[in-house]
Amino acid sequence: MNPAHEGRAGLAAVFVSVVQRDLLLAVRRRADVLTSFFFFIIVVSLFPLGVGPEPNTLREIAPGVVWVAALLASMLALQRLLASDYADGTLEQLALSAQPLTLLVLAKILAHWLVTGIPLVLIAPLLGLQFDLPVEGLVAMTAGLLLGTPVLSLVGAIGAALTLGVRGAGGLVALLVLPLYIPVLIFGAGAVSAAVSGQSVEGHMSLLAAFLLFSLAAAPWASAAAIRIAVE
Amino acid sequence: MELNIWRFASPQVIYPIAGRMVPVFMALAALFTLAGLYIAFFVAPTDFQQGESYRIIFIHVPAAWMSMLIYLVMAFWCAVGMIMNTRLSFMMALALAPTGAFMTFIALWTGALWGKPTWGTWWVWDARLTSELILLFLYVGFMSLHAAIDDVRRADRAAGLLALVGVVNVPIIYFSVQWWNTLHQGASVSLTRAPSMASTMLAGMLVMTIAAWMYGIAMSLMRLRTIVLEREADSDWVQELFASPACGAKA
Amino acid sequence: MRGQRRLFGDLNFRVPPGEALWVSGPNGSGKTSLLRMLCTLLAPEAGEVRWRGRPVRSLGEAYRAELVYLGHAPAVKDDLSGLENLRFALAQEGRRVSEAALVDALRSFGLAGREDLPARVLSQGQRRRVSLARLLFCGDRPLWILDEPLTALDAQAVELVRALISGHLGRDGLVVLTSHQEVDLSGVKVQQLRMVG
Amino acid sequence: MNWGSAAEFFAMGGYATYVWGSYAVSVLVIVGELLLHGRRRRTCLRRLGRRVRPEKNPS
Repeated sequence: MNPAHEGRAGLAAVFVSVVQRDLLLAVRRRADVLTSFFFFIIVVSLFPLGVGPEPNTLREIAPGVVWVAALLASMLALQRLLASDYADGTLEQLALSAQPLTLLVLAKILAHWLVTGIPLVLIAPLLGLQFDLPVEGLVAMTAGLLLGTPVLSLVGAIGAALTLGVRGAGGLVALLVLPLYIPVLIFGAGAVSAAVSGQSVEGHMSLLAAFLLFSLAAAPWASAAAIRIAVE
Repeated sequence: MELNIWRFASPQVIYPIAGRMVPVFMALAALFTLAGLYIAFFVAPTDFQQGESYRIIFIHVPAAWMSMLIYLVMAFWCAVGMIMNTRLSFMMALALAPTGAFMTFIALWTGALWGKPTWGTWWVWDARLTSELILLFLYVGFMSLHAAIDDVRRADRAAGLLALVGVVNVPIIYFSVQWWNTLHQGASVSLTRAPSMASTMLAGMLVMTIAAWMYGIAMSLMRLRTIVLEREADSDWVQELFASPACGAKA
Repeated sequence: MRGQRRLFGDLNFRVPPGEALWVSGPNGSGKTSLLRMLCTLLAPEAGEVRWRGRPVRSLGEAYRAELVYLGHAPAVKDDLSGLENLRFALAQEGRRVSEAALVDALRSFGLAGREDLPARVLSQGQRRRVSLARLLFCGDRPLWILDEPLTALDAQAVELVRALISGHLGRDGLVVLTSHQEVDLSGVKVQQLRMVG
Repeated sequence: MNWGSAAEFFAMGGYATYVWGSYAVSVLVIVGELLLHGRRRRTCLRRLGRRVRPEKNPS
């Protein structure tokens, strides 16, 4: 049966196989996953040492610190997303698949988010306690990160794809991608400080959700275009 | 008719044309700058609230507008380049980027120099200034990505795609910063919402803006010609141009 | 075009079904770029590639569903075993293949007993055989584009690849390949395209 | 005319450092950009000259 005519069933099967393969690769390379995870924890724990243990100031800076650390940690892990596939030639096979590259890139981004985004979301409340954040603050932070980290992976994928095979790609991705993270940072951290001061986080969460939907629609397409340019 | 449009898209045709346009636009830029400065310093009255320090507006606002406009034009040329696959459009975008970045740099410095007397601090986290800073990062990102990729064809299209992604994000970033600014500082007085704009002030600013446009066009066309020479170095029309004993002095 | 240099120009050829196209020429003459152009990885500066008379640019995924491309890089992940690499490569084409069939394929390519070793420890030749094993399952894809399939292969593997290619051509398939040494496909018409440096 | 004397003009109502500072920065940046471009163009022309000369008049 010629794969082109399998249509939807084919697409779903290929999508799942790409996610499976990336998750298997992540398991085989646990060290990479743990480094970005511990990087997040270490960066967050450094701030009290720099700013002083005074709970009031810590509570004040907690949202910003946790969110900036999440931004940096997810960006650190971006290299893994496409760089090794580009090097060993599997990325061009992906570009030659009968299924739309945009959706296969989405599969890779989903796997990347499961491996790097989810751990950040799970550990964030614990770190929030380090900063003496009240419960509402922790809830808002976790919810914000749950909506925000996929955006970090999605937009980060564009940066990773643009800098494939380029020397000094690590620093370059940061330069390209961090400005695009700013809206997520503003509303993510804003949500936590709003929750702590008792205001409603309704607005922040809906905006984060809007960013998520927008990047879900636009980022995979842009990453696929960037991959086609890189693989040329 | 179709052929003639494509004729313009070739670097070889654009090179002499741009060569003739550059002096014209440079002269216009100088003219408008002189006129603008005259209005700015000798016609516009002293501002009852800010005294003389507001005169920085005559360079700050045109530079800020110019930095935003150039980014949009740059993204436009990148889009044309990606769709029509014409190398010249990418060269145009590349010629614009440095001028845009310099304009952003001017806007930031003049903004800080204006903030000090008006608000007592060198850096004001005003929404517009903050967005200007982020715009500078986008410019620097565009230029470094292009410089980091060796293969020129790929560098053009990768940087072009980044410019398109950037131009889509600029309004989102501006909106978020605007919202963030009003939240944290309460009703902050926006830096450039100058007090009642006397007509002469407005005139001065518009003339300076036109001067900035002229300068932007002249500068980017000049850089375009250099980029064309660098890229078409081993093509035969460049060889002829520089084969003459005068060795291209007149070219 | 590669970088600033024009690699080749005014190239015109047609490959009817059941025939092979052998692209030969010195290194850097653009053989690989030509193959990448044929499979839509690289866009030609001018001119176009046609499949069944229609430009591939407009066919898009439909065309890619009908071709197999094996490039210079063997497209094998170091952290996965030969078996897993083959399974995922085929899954990516939407093929469900039993473990037994995978093991047979790897064994016929002389990788018996090494199916579960991480590809990291395999030699370049063994890695290439893992990617070539895919061809055993791609009979239903008419167009095979193979970039130097015979490099780093021992006599027995070369023989197997040769048989695979002739079999594919016999079923009215199409093969475009680059190779430094002469490829004698007994009784099959081979067009040769010599690329000048 | 706003200014009584040249000195008053340069004092700029006490904001001299800020106003003249801004204009100085702008002039510096523009002149800098022109110089930078000039240098880039000269190196390009020199390289072109070298590339053409040896072929044209082989010694």
